[in-house]
Order: sequence, then C-alpha cells, then structure tokens
Amino acid sequence: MSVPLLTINRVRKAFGGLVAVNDVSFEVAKGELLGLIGPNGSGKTTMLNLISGALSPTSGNILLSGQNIAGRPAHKLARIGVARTFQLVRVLPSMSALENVIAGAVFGHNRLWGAEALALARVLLERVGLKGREEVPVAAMTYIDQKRIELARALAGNPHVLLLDEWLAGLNPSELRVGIELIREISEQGRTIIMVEHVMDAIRSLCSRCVVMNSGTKIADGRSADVLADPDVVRAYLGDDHA
Amino acid sequence: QDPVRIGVSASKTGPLAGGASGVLWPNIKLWVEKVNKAGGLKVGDQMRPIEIVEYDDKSTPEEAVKNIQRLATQDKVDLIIPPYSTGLNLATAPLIAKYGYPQIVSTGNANDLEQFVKRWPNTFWLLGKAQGIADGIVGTLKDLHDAGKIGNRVAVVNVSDAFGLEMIKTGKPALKQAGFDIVYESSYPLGNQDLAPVIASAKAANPDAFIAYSYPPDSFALTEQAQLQKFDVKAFFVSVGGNLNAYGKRFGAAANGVLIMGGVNASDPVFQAYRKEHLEVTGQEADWWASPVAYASLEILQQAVEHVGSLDKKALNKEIQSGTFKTVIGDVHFENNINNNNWTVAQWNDGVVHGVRATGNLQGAQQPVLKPAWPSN
Amino acid sequence: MMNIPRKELLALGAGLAGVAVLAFLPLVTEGFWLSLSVNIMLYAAICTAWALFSGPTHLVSLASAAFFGVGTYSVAIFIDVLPFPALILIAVVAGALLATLVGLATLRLSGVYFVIFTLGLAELLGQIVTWVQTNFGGTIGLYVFTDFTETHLYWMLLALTVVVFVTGWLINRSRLGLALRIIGNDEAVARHVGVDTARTRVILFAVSGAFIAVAGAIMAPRYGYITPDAAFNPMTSFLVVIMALLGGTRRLWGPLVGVVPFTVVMDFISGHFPNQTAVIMGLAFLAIVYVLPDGVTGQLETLFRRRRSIDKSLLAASAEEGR
Amino acid sequence: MLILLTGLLLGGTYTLIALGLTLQYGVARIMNLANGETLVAACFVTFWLYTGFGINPLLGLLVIGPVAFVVNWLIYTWLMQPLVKRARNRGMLEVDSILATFGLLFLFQGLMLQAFGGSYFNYEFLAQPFSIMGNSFGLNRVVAFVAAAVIAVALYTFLYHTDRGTAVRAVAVDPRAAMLVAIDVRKTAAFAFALGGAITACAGTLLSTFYTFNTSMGVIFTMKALIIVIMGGVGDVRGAVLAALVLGVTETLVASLLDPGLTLAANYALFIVVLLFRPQGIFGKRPA
Amino acid sequence: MLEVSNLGVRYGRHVALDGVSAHVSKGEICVILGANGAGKSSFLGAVAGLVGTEPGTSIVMNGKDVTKLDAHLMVEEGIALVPEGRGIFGELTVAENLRLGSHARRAKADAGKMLDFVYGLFPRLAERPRQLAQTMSGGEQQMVAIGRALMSKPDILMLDEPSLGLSPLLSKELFKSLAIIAAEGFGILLVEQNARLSLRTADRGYLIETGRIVGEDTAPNLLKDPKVMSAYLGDAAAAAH
Ligand SMILES: Nc1ncnc2c1ncn2[C@@H]1O[C@H](COP(=O)(O)OP(=O)(O)OP(=O)(O)O)[C@@H](O)[C@H]1O
Ligand SMILES: Nc1ncnc2c1ncn2[C@@H]1O[C@H](COP(=O)(O)OP(=O)(O)OP(=O)(O)O)[C@@H](O)[C@H]1O
Ligand SMILES: CC(C)C[C@H](N)C(=O)O
Ligand SMILES: [Mg+2]
Ligand SMILES: [Mg+2]
Repeated sequence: MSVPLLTINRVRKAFGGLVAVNDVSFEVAKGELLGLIGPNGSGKTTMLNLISGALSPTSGNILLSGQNIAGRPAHKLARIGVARTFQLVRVLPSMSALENVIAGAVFGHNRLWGAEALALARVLLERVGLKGREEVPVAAMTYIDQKRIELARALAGNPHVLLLDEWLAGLNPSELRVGIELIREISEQGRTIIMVEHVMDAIRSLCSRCVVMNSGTKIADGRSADVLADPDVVRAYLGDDHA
Repeated sequence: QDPVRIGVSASKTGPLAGGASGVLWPNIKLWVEKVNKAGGLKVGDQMRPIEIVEYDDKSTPEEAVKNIQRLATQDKVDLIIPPYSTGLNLATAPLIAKYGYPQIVSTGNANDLEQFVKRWPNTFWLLGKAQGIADGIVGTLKDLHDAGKIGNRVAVVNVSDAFGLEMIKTGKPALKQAGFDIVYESSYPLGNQDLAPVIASAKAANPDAFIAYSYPPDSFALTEQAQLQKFDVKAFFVSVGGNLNAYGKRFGAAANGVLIMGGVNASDPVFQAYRKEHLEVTGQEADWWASPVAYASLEILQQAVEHVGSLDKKALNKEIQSGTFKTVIGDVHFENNINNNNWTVAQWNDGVVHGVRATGNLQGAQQPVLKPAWPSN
Repeated sequence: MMNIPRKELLALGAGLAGVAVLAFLPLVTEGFWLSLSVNIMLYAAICTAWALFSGPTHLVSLASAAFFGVGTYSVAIFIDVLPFPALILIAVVAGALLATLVGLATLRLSGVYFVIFTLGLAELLGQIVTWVQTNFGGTIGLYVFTDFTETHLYWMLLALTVVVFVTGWLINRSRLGLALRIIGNDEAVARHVGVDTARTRVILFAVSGAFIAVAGAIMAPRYGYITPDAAFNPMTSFLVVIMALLGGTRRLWGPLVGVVPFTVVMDFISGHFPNQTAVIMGLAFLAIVYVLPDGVTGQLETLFRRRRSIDKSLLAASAEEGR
Repeated sequence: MLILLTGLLLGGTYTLIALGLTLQYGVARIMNLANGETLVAACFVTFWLYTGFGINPLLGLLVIGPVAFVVNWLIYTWLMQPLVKRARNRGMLEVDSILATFGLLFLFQGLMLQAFGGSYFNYEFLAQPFSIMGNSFGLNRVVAFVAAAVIAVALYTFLYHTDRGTAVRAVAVDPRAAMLVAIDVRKTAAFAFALGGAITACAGTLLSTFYTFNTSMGVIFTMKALIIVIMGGVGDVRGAVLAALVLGVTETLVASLLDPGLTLAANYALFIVVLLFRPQGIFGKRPA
Repeated sequence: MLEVSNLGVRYGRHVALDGVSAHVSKGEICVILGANGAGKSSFLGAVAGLVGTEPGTSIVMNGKDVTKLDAHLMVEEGIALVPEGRGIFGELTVAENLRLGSHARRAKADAGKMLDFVYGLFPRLAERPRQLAQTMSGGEQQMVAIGRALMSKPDILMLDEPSLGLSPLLSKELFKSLAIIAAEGFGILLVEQNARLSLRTADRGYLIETGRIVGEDTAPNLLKDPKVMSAYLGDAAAAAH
C-alpha cells in the first residue's frame, strides 16, 4: 500500500454524551473497495457522514490525498471529490432521471456544463442499466431504479472516493446479483469505494478488505475472510451459525 | 331631482379604520341625513338630494389612489370627500388635483404645508400646521410655570410614527425655548400598549408635567398605567384618544384635569346641539376635537356650493379659498388654504372637555387647572 | 441544453407581442382602468420577483414589504438631489444589499423560521427608520414631488416586469437555476452533490430583493408623501405571497396567473360592496381555495414539498442522513 | 426588580397570546392566520357581555371558552378537514391552510366590522393597583398572568403526563403513524384545534381587561403569536412559555434601560440569536 | 383469524392489487414474497386500513367484518402494522413511542406486561428509553417500530420488510423473536426480501406478482420449489452456504 488516498486518523464524534464514533483510525488505498460493517448503531453511517461533510468530527483528522478535510462543508467535499449515496434512498423527486444525474455532473468534482454534462449523464444511466428511461420522472420509478439513479448521480461527479451506505439493502436476491455486479464493475475501473452493508454475501464477494465497528470503535480491520472469521466479529455482528 | 353625487374614499379596514370610523364616517352620515332631510343640497335654485358613493381604501395608498380614480372617472362624482389621515390625504392630493376637486382635509396636518399648498392649491387644511398643535401644550405649560404653579421639569414621550414625530419635532425645541428641562424623553412603537416601563421611567425622573404625543390605544394605556403607578404630575397631557368620549367614560372622575390635544368650545350652544344630533343620528358619541372638525369640513363644502350656486370645481375652489363659513367649530376662513384658528389644548372636567388654548382668535378658552392626584380606587 | 427550445421561442414571441399590446394601453385608456393596471403591473412585477426566490427554494419570504420600503425610501431620501434613473440604481443596490445581509443572517433558518424572520423584517426596518429619524432629526414623512403621471409609472412597471421575466428565464437556463431546483427537491442531496446551498440562496434572494426594491422606487412618486408605515406595510408581503401562491410558483408566469384575477376580483368586490368588502372577500377567498383545489394546489404542490414521496417511507429517519 | 416583574407580567400576556396557536399550528398543523381575529372577537364578546349584561369577564371565560371550543371544532371539521384530506403532504396542507385561514381572517374581520364597527373599544375592569414587593401593578394584568400560568401548567401536564396528551403529540409528529396506534387522528386534530381556539379566546377575554382593541387589530396578535411559537419550537408548550417570558422581559428591559423605540429591534435580535444557536427553536426538535 | 378475500387496490387508474385472497391463523407465521412493486406493501396497508380498497373486498377479523374500518379502529380489532420505513414518532422518546403502542383500548390493561416483554425482546430499548427515536440508528429504530406494534397486543402482527437494514445477527434474532412471538399465540404476516431467512422461520408463504397471488404453499415446500429458488432465493444467496 503506497500513499493512502484516504486516511482516517483518530476520528471521534459525540452526540451529547453518546460517542457514536470513538477514536477510529483506518486507511483506504487508491482503487480499494473497502467494506465497513458492524452491528446496528455501531457508527457506520456516522462515519460516512463525517467523511462526506454532513457532520464535522468532534476531534481527529480525515486526510484525502494528504489534505485535511475534516469539518469541511459537504458541498466543498463534493467538489474536492467525495460522493455518496444515502441509507434511505434520496432522489430529486420532481426531476427526470437524466436531470438527477446531470445534477451530479454539474456540481460535483467534474464540474461539467451543457452538452458535456448531458453526454456523461447518458453514459452513466446506460451503465447503471437505465438506458431508454432517461426522461422518466424518478418519483415514478421503483426502489431499485431509484437506487441506480443515486449511484449514477454520485458517479457523475467523478469522485475520488465513493461512499455507499447500504446501497444493496432492500433488493431481492435477483436484483442483488445485478447490484453486486454493478459495484464490481465500478470498482474495477479504479474507483475507490467505501461500502457500508449488512448483506454479507455482497461483502464476501466484493470486498477484499473490511473494517468492523462496534459501539463506535474499530474492532477489526483486515482481509475480509479473516475479519469475518474473527470470533469477536462473529459474536458481535454475524451470529454463530455464520462462522 | 337629480342627486348630487359625492364620492368618499376612506378607511373601513386596516390600521386607520379605528380613527376613520370614529371620526369621519359618522359625520358623513350625519351630514347627509341632515341635508337630505332639509330637502337636499342647494345648487343654484335647485334642491338636490345627496347621494354618497363610498369605498374602503383599506388604509393603503394604492387603494386610495385607485378609489379616487374610480370616483373621478368611473362614477364621475360631483364632489369628493377626502380620506382620513395625513398620509392618505397627501398621497391622493395629486390625483384629486388632477381632476380639480376641492380637497378639504379635516383629519390631517403636516409641517411644510405652504409648499404643498403652492403645488396643489385645491387642498385646504382645517387643522392647520402640525406646529400649532404640537406647541399648544408648551404654551399652556409655560403659562402655568410663569404663574408659578408648576416647576420646569417635563417628561415627554411620543408614539413613533409620522404623527408622533411631527409633533415631537416642533414640540421639543419649543419646550427648550420656553425654558423647560426635559427630564425624560422617549418614543415607543405604534400599537404598543404595554407601557408600564414608560410610565415607570417617567415617574422615576420626577417631572412636574407629562406630555404624550400619543394615539388612542396608547393614550388609554398611558393613563391607566399612570393611575396604577400613582404617577402624579400637575399637568398630564395625552394626544389623540384623549379627545374620545370613551376616554371620559373609561376613566370617569380620574380624567378630571387631564389635558388633551385639540378641543372644542364646549359651552357653545351650536356645538352642544351638534353633539346631541350626532348621538341621535349615528348612535355614537362625537368626540371633543376631530368630530366637529370633520363635520365642519362638510359644512364648508355645502356652503361653498350654496355660495357659488353650481358644482363648478374651479369656482368652488376659489370660493373656499376666499370665503368665510359658519360651522360647528365657529367661523372658518382659510388663509393661504390653511385654517389658522384651531383648538390645541383642552381639559377634561366632569365628563366634559373644555378648550383651554387655541391658535388664532378662537373664543371661549377656559383657564387650565392643575391636575389633582389620581383618585385611589 | 444550450440551444433554445422551440417552445420557448414561441413563448418569447407571444410574450413580446403581449408586452407590445400592453405598452399601448395608456394610449387608449386613462383614469380608473389605468390605475387598476398600475396596481396589477406592480404586483405582477413583485410577485414574479418574489417567486424567483421562493418558488424554487420553497422558502416563503415575507420580506417583500421590506424591500419595497427600502426602494421607496431610496427615492424619498434622494429625490431632490439625484435624477430618477440614479435613484433606481440606488434602489437596486439597497435592495440587493439588504437581501444579502438578511440572507447571510438567516442561512441556517429553514421553513417557518425563515418565514417569521422575514415577516418581522419590514416591521423592524420601519421602526429603525422611525427611530433614526426621531433621534437624528429630520421629518418622518418625506415628500416626493415628481412630474410622473400614472402612464409613466405604468410603463416603468411594465418594463420592470419584462426585466424580471427575462432574468428569470436566464436564471432557469443557468447553473444557478439548476442548483435551485436541486435545493428545492432535497437540500441534503444538493449539498452532497456539491451545491453551495447558502451562496445560491443568497444570490437569488439578492436578485429578487433588488427587483422588489425597484418596484418600491417606481411607486414612490405615487405615494407623494413617504412614511414608514405606508412604505413598510406588512400587508404588501402577505398579498404578494397570496397572489403568487394562487397562481403557482412552478413556472415563471405562474404568479401572473394569480395576480390578474386576484386584483380584478378583489377590485370588483371593493367596488361593489364597499361596506361588506371584508366579508365577501373572505368568502370569495374560501371559495377559491375549496372550489379550485387543483387550480390552487395542483401547481403549488411542490411549494413546501418535503423530500421524497411520503408513500415510500412514513418517516425520514434523519439521524441516518446526517442532517 | 420592577423591570423583571413588569417583564414577567408582559411575558404572561404573551404566553396567553401564543399558547392557542402553538396547539393549532404545532399539533393540528393549521397555520391559522385568523388566530388574532379569534382573539379580538373574544375581546368584543367579553366587552359586550360586560357592558351589556354586567357579566364579569372572569365569569365570561366560562361562557367564551366553551363556545370558542365548539366554534373552532366546527371550523376544523367543516373547513379544515377537507383540506387535510386532500393534502397529499405536509407542504400542501401548509399552503392550503394559509390560503384558507387568510380568507377566514377577512371573514371574521368583516363580521366584527358589521357587528361592532371599526372604532376603538375598552372598558374598566380590575384596573386597580396590586402591590408586589412594593411595586404596584394593574390587578387585571396580574390576573391575566395567573390565568396564563394556570393554562400553561394545565396544558403541559395534559400533553406530557397523560395518555391522551401523548396521543395529541403523536398526531403532531406523524398523523399517519398515529393511526397505526389506534389514535383517531381526525378527532384528535379537531380537538387540538378547538382547544387552541378556546385558549386563544380566553386570552382575548383576559387581554380585553387591559387592552384597547378594535376590529383591525387581530393581525398584530397573530404576528406576535407566530414569533413566539416559532421561537419556542413549533408545538412545544414549554418552549412557547419560555419564549414568551424571555420576550416580555427583554422588551421591558430594553424599554426601561435603553429606549422603548427599540423593543422590536431587540425582539428580532433575540429571535436571531435564538435561532442561530438553536435553529429548531428553544425546545424544538431537529426537523425530521 | 384474519380472512381476506377478493381484495383490490388501485391508485388512480393504476391497479395495484386485484382479487387477492389470503388468511392467517393464530400462532402462524405467514410470509409474502414478491418482487419490488408487486403490491406487497399495498396489501398490508389495505388490511391495516391505511389504503382504501375496491368494492368487493372483504376483510374478516375474528369473525367480524372489518372491511371498511378506519386504520385506528383496525388496531382495536387486533391488527397491528409495522409499516415500510418504520413509521415511528421520531420526535418522541423511545418510551413514549412504546407507551403510545398501548393507546388502543384493548391493550391498556396489559400495558405493563407487554412493556416487559418488549424490553426483554429488545434490551437496547430498555437501555435507552429516553432517547429520541429519530436519533437511534437504523436497526434500533426498527426495534422501536416492532416493539410499538407489539404493545397494542395484536392478534395479528404485520411487518413490512422488518429485516431491512438489520445486521445479520439482529436479523437472525429478529426471526427468532418472531418465532417466540408466534409461539405466544400471535399470528404474524410478513413481507420480506430476505426470502431464505423468512421461509425458514415461516409456516406458510404466498407469492405475489403484479398485484395477484400466483402461488401459496407451506414454507418448506416453497424453499424446495425450483421456481421460488430461482426467483426469490437467488444464486448468490445459495452460494453463501
Ligand atoms: N444526531 C444524533 N443524535 C444523537 N445520537 C445519534 C445521532 N445520530 C446517530 N446517533 C447515535 O449514534 C449511534 C451510531 O449511529 P449510526 O447511524 O452511525 O449507526 P449505523 O452503524 O449506521 O447503524 P445502522 O446499521 O443501524 O444504520 C447510534 O446509537 C445512534 O443512536
Ligand atoms: N400512493 C401510491 N400512489 C400511486 N401508486 C402507488 C402508490 N403506492 C404504491 N403504488 C404503486 O403500486 C404498486 C405496488 O406498490 P407496493 O408498494 O405495494 O409494492 P411492494 O411490493 O411493496 O414493493 P416494494 O418491494 O418496492 O416495497 C407499485 O407499482 C407502486 O408504484
Ligand atoms: C391630527 C390627527 C388627526 C392626525 C391623523 N390621525 C394622522 O394620521 O395623521
Ligand atoms: Mg446506518
Ligand atoms: Mg413495499
């Protein structure tokens, strides 16, 4: 691992007395697909919120390509190159699929405008499997399609880091297969991704490395196979019969 | 008979409605009823009934202007009774002038009237300039002071809107010039009725006299607080609102000796008859200042028409400029379109208000008395 | 995105023709109808300017009276020393400046908080003007004597309305317009795709405020005598919102659709029922709301719309979304 | 001390003005622009009962409160319910209710105009000095303060310590989910709206003992109420009371020590400060 | 206990459900499987009284016709729903949410007992009774939602995708809890994407496709059904074991 793209350095986030993220540190290399897992309420979403600028840490540093980005507002981070999806899908309901993705292209790291943004949006919609549905208002789309839009929108900014918060949740098994392949493709094109997920099949088949959190602290970090066999992780997260 | 159509645009709703419906509207009703009962308005050798075309200006200039336009160009009325308040009279003046109607303003006054009158010579100002009214109380206090009846410490407050500021603007220098020491001075926002702090601060300054350039709700609130806090001064003055009959009713004996802005000659039988009629026809008591003035403006309009013998606007304007008119507030004659004979200070005494000071040559002023301590209840 | 769609060209043509016709109005009528038209044109300009900001952001601003008053005072204070065009310029600057200040102060406020803040603004300014004049001399009322007739006012307001429309159209086609639409849909998403929501709002608020101030400046000669309570009349703000909502704020021309019938109906009522105006106006208003549910709400549905459709989830679990 | 007491008394008045709207807007989700007109109408009715029939305003409360409750119940079920039903989301309801209550505002105002005309009214009731720690205050204001305290405490106890009250708050938070826990949302919302209206009317009755009022004054009260409701956090009784008291004390402080002309400016400064530090209001919860 | 026949739902012109019949008995766990948009949530919503039904629909609960009852009355009849997206009261505390669960008249008497049961089932809730529900994590909120529904002492508990967003451990525990709940005599009607886990726990299952029931069988049979295996269990899921 050469210079890491993203370094989380003793990051802490407290809500009043509750410490949601407790001095967590880890690194993400360029091009890596990192799984961030842990029990409910262990601080995963909070971690993503800290990286994407939705929240600012109580203490600690977050370095992106060596630059400290902790506490910067979300829109600045989006420009620098951090894009995300949301745990509960969030699309722009009154806009078409195309416009949703253009939004990412225009204001994200890419900062395209006009024909270029349009072209990129078309390409991305095709990539996530929505070719031919560009003009459909997203409010009328199914859950999985909305998730696709969200992904395309995040990609349109051409981010250095892509944060996926339970992007695969709520998909049925066949949809899940499609979703996993999509993420794999994106990762193989060299995009750095952190994914929070409870679907172990996805973690197993996608992530070479995992960070596991439990009540705000990091309890494991390493190759997925090792981590998922770690007795602590099994006890806290997976449950016995998964071992 | 072909009626004479007279247009009115004034406030029925909005912040100015309180004043307009106490002062302007009832007098229009009274006047029209009286004239029509007597056979109508005498135009030349005809007696023509009056027909009123009325609109609500909602207390806004936009509506007021539109209403005047409607009256002039749609309804094509013969005469116009102008709106209530200084602001709306000034705002509608250009239009009323454009159509040539005389505009006899009974419910507004300002300071730079000469300039205004030059521009719009069809406007007539019954209440005179603001200065006259504002300074009246200063003169009364000075007299009391010179007579050795009160000291020279004065507390003065004002409602901070156009009216209050016009008043304070000339009132304050006048007080200083008369040698008074202003020991407390403040303004409060329009509509504020929570004036306990104002009275408390004024009381703390220990003045001999208290002047409030105030509006109805606050005139009441200030008086109530003064009474509650036992703020006893020898001269206690409130402005608009103190002239209302309701003021006397509300405070009863406690109102005795309270000085108010404006006034009337209460012993004038013409005025007394007017008050009686006002109550009979409108079911509402006339106040002790603005009502008779508003009524007088209508009498002037009526007499001008009778004198001229036609509804020709030019001739009417000319007649109002030069003529003398017999009204409930006495004989009125405009000098440079401004009436310079006005009651400026009056005093409550057993449910009746007597004028104690006037500009010009008004008769019947009584000697002001010192205010007794508030009765304890 | 870059070339102008046919539909818009057609609309442009129709708009130009309409403006040309409207411009001739004062030559065929004067007096009452012209006065009414001035009022309509005034609200057309203000409501459209209002909707430039409040439409896409879904933030209901009740600051119109404040901007209007600032414009009126720009004229009132300097009328004797500067030519009228310069006064308009001052109004633009003053309106934009005020909007920027307010925008910066209220950046973190959302929804109703913003509404209330702006509601108080006009009152506050009115009082500050009064207070300054009380304590630092000067009269409270300022005369504005000009030679403008209603026709002049009408033409100026018409021109202003056209400028507001053109600006709105340009904004819609720009990055700013896209940013606004995104914010209106979902602010959290907007921030995370890289929209500087704060700056976007402030800029737009400034543009909108400047236009309303100009409207105030143009109207100053009609008032003749400017006092704080008339210039900063809170009713202006309410009327603007009501008319704009009535017409709908999703399209640039939406507010116009509200202004014309509203002004005409209300005028009809006050003309024919001077003593029952309030009662009938109230009933008429209720009738409009109930009888035309889609005329009113259909277009407005997005005005306050929260995030995504309620059907998908009964409750937004905001803790997870990092709000 | 005098300042503090005067300020608290004023705060009590403000509490009265705001509590009703807290319920109507916070729970029933109706941004009632006609709130001030309800208050003024109660002033008039009290005046009429007192001067016409000699009915003591405090006794008048016993009539006016229940009548206002019924009237507001009817207003809700007849006029607001259709809007609630057709609204597809919170925002639409907000727009619709603003438009509809704006109509109501005119209607009420017009009716009062027909009945009482536009002039100023007031009457004398308990305008006696009442001495607290050597300072004298209007007994009518003290009575209003006590009433405000009683109403606020009762309302708070009801909302936070009874099941019925919790149900009311649940409706405020999420009407759809409330149905799922066996709450009759329609009735509960109507109840909240009616109770709010009744409280506003009682406020009017109490205020009329020391305010001068006329037909056009409703909007002043509505604005004040809105500010307090928002400052306290929409729908939060504790917040509204605290905001009202803070506002009362600040205004009195500024009026006494600085300049009464600056009370409004002080209000807004306070408003901004509160919202900068707690954008959701004093006790408000973060928006969902 | 719950008997639904010929249920129809439409949104405007869009027919979401057409002639759907199903039943759930006491102590039984019944799962509905179907693709996204098939109409599963609409079905639960219709039964709970949240969504209007078409004429011809009949819903009978404990022998009583409840077809046209409002949602809040459905709860009194013993039908509780944990809706999609949870539908908890975010601005109220956990304890208040649970207390509201027993707002129904039928639940008042046993509120204390049920609360103990819920706290036993979800100890996390017992630890944080005063936290605002909306600041709980996704999984914790799911517990609040289920706990609240249980508080109404329902005869039938309906859950719409309850395992969504839960950790593997919690999902397993949830299904264990459901089994316990069912054993206590509650009937359970469940919509799930996690077909394998749910079929393992359930007694019976329905398959729903574009608004119609296309299959019904016992859970073990469905687990073996090749059609079900390919459509709802998926290869990826199979590969994990
Ligand atoms: N705004 C907040 N205020 C208070 N506590 C919060 C807030 N946001 C999160 N928390 C708490 O912080 C902890 C971590 O929450 P987070 O949402 O990060 O969990 P998570 O790991 O994403 O869980 P899940 O898998 O269930 O989504 C939880 O206990 C939650 O209750
Ligand atoms: N309120 C509504 N208005 C219009 N159409 C709706 C509404 N609710 C659902 N639908 C439509 O009805 C159909 C069935 O929706 P439903 O939510 O019941 O499906 P589902 O099986 O629960 O799907 P999912 O797995 O995505 O939750 C879908 O096509 C959906 O788009
Ligand atoms: C002197 C008063 C009658 C003045 C009037 N009320 C005004 O508005 O200016
Ligand atoms: Mg999470
Ligand atoms: Mg569903």
